[in-house]
Amino acid sequence: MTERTVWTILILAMIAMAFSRTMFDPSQSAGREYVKQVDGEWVKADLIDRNAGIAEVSYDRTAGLWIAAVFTLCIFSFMYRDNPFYKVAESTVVGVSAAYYMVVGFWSTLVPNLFAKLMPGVIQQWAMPGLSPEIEPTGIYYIVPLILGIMLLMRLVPSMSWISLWPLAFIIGTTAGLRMIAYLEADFLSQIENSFVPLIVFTETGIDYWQSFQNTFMIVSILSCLVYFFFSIEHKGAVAGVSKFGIWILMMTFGAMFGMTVMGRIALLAIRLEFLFREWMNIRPY
Amino acid sequence: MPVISPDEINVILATDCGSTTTKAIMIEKIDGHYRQTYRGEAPTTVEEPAANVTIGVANAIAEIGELAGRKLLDENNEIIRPARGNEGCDIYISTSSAGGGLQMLVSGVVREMTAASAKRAALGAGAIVLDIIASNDKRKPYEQIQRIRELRPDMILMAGGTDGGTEKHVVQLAELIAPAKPQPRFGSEYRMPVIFAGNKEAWPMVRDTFDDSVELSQVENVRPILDRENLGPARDMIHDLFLEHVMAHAPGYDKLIAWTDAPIMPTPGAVGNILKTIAEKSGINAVGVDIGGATTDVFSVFDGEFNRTVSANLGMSYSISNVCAEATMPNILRWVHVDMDERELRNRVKNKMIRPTTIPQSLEALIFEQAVSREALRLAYLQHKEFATTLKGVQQQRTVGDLFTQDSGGNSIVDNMKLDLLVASGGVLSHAPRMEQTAAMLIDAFEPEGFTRLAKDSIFMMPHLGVLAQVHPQAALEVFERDCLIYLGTCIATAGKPVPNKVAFEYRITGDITAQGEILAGELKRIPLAADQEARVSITPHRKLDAGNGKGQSVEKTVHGGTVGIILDGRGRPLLVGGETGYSRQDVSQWVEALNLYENESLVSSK
Amino acid sequence: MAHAYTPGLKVTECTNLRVRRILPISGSVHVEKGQDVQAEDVVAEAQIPGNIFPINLANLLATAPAELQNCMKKEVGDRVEIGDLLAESKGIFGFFKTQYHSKSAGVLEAVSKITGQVILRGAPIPVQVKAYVTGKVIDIMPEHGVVIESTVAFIQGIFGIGSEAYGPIAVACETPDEILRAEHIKPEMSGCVIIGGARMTNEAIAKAVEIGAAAVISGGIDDQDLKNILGYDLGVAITGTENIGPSLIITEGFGDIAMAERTHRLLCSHTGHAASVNGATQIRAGVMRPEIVIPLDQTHSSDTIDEGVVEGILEPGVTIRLIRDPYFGRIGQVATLPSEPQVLGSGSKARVLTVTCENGEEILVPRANVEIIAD
Amino acid sequence: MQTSFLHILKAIACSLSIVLLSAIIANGQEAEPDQPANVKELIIKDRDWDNGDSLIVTVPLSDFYFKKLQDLEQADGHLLIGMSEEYGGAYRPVSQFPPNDGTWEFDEEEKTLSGRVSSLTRHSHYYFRASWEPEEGDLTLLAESTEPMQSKRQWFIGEKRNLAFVGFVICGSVIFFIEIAKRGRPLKVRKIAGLNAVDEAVGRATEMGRSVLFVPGIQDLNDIQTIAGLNILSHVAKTAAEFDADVEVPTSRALVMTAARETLQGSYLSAGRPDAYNPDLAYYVTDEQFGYVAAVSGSMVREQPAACFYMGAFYAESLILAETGNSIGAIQVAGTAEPSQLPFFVAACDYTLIGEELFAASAYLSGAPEELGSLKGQDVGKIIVAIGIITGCIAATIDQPFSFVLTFVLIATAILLGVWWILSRETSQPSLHTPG
Repeated sequence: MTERTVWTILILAMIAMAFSRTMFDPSQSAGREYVKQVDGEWVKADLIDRNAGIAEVSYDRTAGLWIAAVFTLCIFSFMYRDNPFYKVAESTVVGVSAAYYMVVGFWSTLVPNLFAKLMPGVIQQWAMPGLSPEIEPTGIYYIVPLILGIMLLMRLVPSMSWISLWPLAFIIGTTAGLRMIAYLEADFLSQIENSFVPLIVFTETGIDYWQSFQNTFMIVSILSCLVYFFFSIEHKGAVAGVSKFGIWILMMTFGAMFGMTVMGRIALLAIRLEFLFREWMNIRPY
Repeated sequence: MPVISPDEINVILATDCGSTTTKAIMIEKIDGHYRQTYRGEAPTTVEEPAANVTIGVANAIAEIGELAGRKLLDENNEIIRPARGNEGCDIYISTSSAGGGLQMLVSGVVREMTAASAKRAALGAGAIVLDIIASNDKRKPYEQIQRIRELRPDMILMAGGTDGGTEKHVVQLAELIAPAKPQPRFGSEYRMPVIFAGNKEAWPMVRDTFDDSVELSQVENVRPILDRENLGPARDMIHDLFLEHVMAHAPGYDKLIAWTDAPIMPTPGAVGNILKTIAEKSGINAVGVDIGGATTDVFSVFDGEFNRTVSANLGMSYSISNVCAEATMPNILRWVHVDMDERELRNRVKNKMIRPTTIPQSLEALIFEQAVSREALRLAYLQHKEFATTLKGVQQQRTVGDLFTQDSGGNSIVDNMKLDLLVASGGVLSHAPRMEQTAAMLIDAFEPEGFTRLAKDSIFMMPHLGVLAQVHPQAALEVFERDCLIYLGTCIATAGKPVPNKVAFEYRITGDITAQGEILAGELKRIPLAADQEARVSITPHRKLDAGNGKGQSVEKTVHGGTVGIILDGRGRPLLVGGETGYSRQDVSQWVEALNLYENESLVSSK
Repeated sequence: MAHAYTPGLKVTECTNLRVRRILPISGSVHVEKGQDVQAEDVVAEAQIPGNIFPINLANLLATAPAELQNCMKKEVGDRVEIGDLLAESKGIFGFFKTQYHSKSAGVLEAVSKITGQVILRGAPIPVQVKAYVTGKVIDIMPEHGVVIESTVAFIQGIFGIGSEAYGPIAVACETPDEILRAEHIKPEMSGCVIIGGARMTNEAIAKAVEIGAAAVISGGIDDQDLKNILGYDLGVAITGTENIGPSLIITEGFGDIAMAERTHRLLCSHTGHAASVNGATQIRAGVMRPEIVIPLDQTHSSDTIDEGVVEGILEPGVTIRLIRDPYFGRIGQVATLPSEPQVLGSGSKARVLTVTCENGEEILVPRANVEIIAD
Repeated sequence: MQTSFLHILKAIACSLSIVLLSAIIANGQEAEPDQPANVKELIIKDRDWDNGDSLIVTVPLSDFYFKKLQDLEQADGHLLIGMSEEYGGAYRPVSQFPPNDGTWEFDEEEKTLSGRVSSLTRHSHYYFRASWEPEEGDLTLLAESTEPMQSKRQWFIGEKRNLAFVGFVICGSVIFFIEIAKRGRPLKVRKIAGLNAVDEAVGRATEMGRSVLFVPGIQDLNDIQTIAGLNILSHVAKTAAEFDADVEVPTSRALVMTAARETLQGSYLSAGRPDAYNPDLAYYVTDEQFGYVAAVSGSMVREQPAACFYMGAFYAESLILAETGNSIGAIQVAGTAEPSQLPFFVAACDYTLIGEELFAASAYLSGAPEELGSLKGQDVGKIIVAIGIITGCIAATIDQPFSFVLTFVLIATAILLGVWWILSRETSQPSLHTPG
């Protein structure tokens, strides 16, 4: 009961603050989006444009700004715990994005890559005016993906759902095949080649000890990590020692990566906060 | 039952009604200490024609009475109480495993989790677990139902789900058990007791699933959360129901219950009880084994954690054939240092199975029987180790550093290196003609590491003392230490594979005896040290071997003697005998000689 | 102590045998007190509740268990046949309904709201109890069974496999020390209780299975042969449920051992008579030995025994069999019973007795290793 | 799972044969008779063993130019190859000599210089001209082709023979080990820490009456990690089916959902509980990365699964998922080959399969000969990598050709292996014999 009261007050206070900020922002830019017209297109206007008097408030963009801000706050509320605000934001994001991807999938994949190849005439009239209505000589091959696609949809018919296994198998099989070559080439051979370094680096003045150590250390690390991922031998005796060294190398790598990624995440957070403070509420420390 | 203050108890009478014999002992207070004084034995009379267990009890007590010259029974064959002069006793207690003991069916959701907890509860209470019904036991529901129907347990323990956990599975199990309408073993005179020790929130639904044909009761969950086990309430309930229902319907038990001053306990439960008490009082880790004709019980207390397993078909008479089938003949014969004909032996084993009461007459038969017992004990201990584990299903708290030692739960808590006391009981161990044989069987089967004291239960009075510990712990402890155990000595062994022909460890003994020397890999040496003697032993193992302080680190400890003395074991652990990589028959012969196991020279040398 | 209890196997020419024929669960008894019954008459019958088929209908229909009740097309207690519509989901707007047709027949016993499980119980399984021996019903336990008394020749074996069997006695081996081989078994012995002599061979058993004998009785069997017949190494002596064809009974033990002279003589004297045989053995507490029961024509006045363990008293002069190596299988008379325990070859101390063997030799054996041949 | 994979295998076989057939037909159409060049100046040949994008141009040279070009010090200009789509059209320079980019060769006897012209389009007609371009002054036409020339594609690209060799060795050893495994020879795979936790995690979920969450990554089915994840799903689901626990599989790709359902059904079937399979448990959320994460972590907080598995390709969502899982007290097992995400899983999960362990895991779990064999085959690949790296480093150190050092390394390895084998035969005997 008390908790609820506290939260109600807090939320009301936040709403009040947001509105008051919007109302009484001296620069009149908090909680609003300004636009100007350039070559018949509406684009975002900045302070200079406003001072020049060519900008005006865009109500739909302002609504967008508020939605973005409110959803950002809703998602942040998850830090406290799961709550209806989060659920609303979550469901919206999921629903909108799922629908969005469906539409994108239809317009950017199905239409240009399948229908446009198979029946360019129809598509030209209907969706893609720039398209040549002549069917390409290879266009007819696109009947194969169409058939596979239809087979995949057979899943919806319970009695014929087994048909969908075939295209699925085709996808998995071709992917595996294609990937294997790419993998062998990019990860396998080129990676091996890249680790061809002289273990002892001779220079004109003698041996470059530091570089030699670096190279040797790198090669030893690579080989010991390789031993860790060698599955045929139980980690016992000497193998255990080598793989342990490999583990340490992995751990060091992980540590470095952890740090790097955390930095990246903090940057993401900063961007979000920047959006809230600057773009939405126009709060600037300077 | 009359309440007597413990100080006034001078004469204690205890019986253990086994499936074939009823053993009675008398404990008297002599010079302020409790000592076991007389014992008697008589055939158990649960079955026809007598069909009254008290007759056998009275016979056994009468035997004591004759020996002690004390009148214990009155004209009606009732025990005279309290003791007055040369008559009667102060308290009478009893255990029972007659009629096959307490046989239970347990159920739980996940075999390795709640079902294992339920099994532990049942075994700890002294029951034989006939089967475990679990959601993941890979049997189809109808097979499970079939199984429930076939078995005729005395009692059913249902567990499953943490408190607030799964209800579906628990109710599903109830839905299997209820329609199967399990029949109790002792006829249909009473309703099958079913204990529910699972998710308390599922209880109302479980209760609705069963009808009046069973006696349903609820206790606290054996696994309230996955990270903790709570077996006490379930064990107590099993004991209560054992008395109330199962025992009360066995012939003559109503009378026996009335006689006793403490609740009758199932024999194995009582043994576990005394072992637990001893381990707690002395702060040691102990393993006890009771090898019987049909089953082998292993009890262990490690760091206060008590576990018991019953290896149902590992025994020396009824189950001897099964031991041979499970261990296989070559594995048994690897312990035999003389030539024997395998086909002949197979028939002998079967003959022992169909005539379980016979005893080995020739030395050859004894050697073979002791070889079988090594395998039976080894297999039983293996089962015990697999069962006595840490809890499974516990969330692991890890740091990044733990990544590469990703252990899962369910590791055995049995650690031979930490074992302090190994107690043997059961015919083949207790009645071995030489104590050295008992010690050798224990060491070969259990492979103790580090310093381990070996003992045997002189006349199998651990059950009696287990019940006594409930009413008079002090008396139980005194008798246990003075009369119950016969100390064989101390085994000192190193863990790890010794390098052939190299020294396994060096030893230096000071104290009541002094000695020093080296033990070679694969060597076994006995140094006599009497039961009342003590010695300080210092061991420096080879750099690849571990005597308790890590590889190559020396260990020094005070050891107690016994009828055998100190056994220095340089054979390494695990002990590999037979096959192509293990020790050869020649090595086994050397061990036999080193420990002077068998007298007959002609047999020893006829390899 | 001049005597001791030892186990012994009953081999009796004539005795009054009482057998209790009990149903596993309560049912109906078909005979009346005093009625004469034949061995294969059904004396009592019960219906064991049928097998249970649990079906997780909630999952199959993709509905919540709580809603399952509304989807059921059959009520609890209804009869369900294979292919019957058991339940149908509500679907959406009346479309996309999922149906479940029963794959087993039975009576709908329960519908669970918690687990979504539906339990079908199949048809009851009838259990019949036969009279086992030809004789007279002397007692009725209503709904549970009967006690039948009969005057019989009664022979206990030491070990057997297989369950109850009936058939006339046919002698294959004329002497007790003749090994039972395949050639001893003739096609006309089909359905008979075949009496062998010493060890029964693997081939002989195979032949007996082939011709369809009711039972084979002989002195011993080799462990390896038993393993071959069963297909596994028998671990625990609890038998009776094997299904190899004929029931097998050995009267003496494992290995090459002749059937006791007396047993063989007794069995041969009843050639052609109908016998009831039970191979079920249980060597545990509540011991059960295999037995051969041959009902006799006229009522003899003799001791009444119940089925079960027989105990005898060991006294000098009693005929015993040695049941442990190194003298396994020998027969002799108790000579003396020294009261003090003595040290055996193995080094153990045990109570012993001396035995005068049939060849006159006198040997010392532990009392535990002898068996009274009762008469 | 087994059956569905058989189907898939069959399907692959059929699809491949269809593709091959159509390729053969297509190839047959494009093969046209060779037009012999009647003008002798330039000899143009199709380059063998290529993808159909290059031709070999052989320029017959006069002694003057031949000498000039042979002696690079003296050369005061270039040999320029021009190319045009029509005869006498606009020839654009496509190649020149010197410098020699490694494709130019002299023929002393014929007095010719051959060079390669690449990046051509198949089916197009090309005309060539070879001219001398002095450093100053105009071009001198040395030779030209008068007949159009087309480049053709061969079945194999010769340059990739190394790749083919490695591919054949690895695939061959995979097949070899699969065959060995199928014959019943036990193949040992080392214990993979954390995998034994599957039973424990699923058991925990069962006992606590909660579900098991399985996230197969956020990539589509064309990512090999997703497939490995689904393989592990089949084992997790089988365990769950045996325990009768629910496995929830939210996916971020429609195809993955389909495959996950297929996998689940197969697992429930092989666990003997087809009636417990509920297709609704594998569902599609959204393709949007963070939308997906929001939905999954939301449902985690609400439904509190007791066990969470993350097996597949993960990116920024790894920490969010793993932390949410940790906060609700679930046993978590993760596995990914994305190096950047491993640290987060390591930090927040109970057990983590690192990199290739993810792929090894499914083989280890199933013990199926196909998977074990392929794991063993991959180990052969790792040996090749190790030998290759060692050889390469030695070659780089002593500055000798790779193949030369390789010979020595291989011989040394063979000798060492042989010695080890002989020694191990003498000292070690078969392990303790336990018949029966």
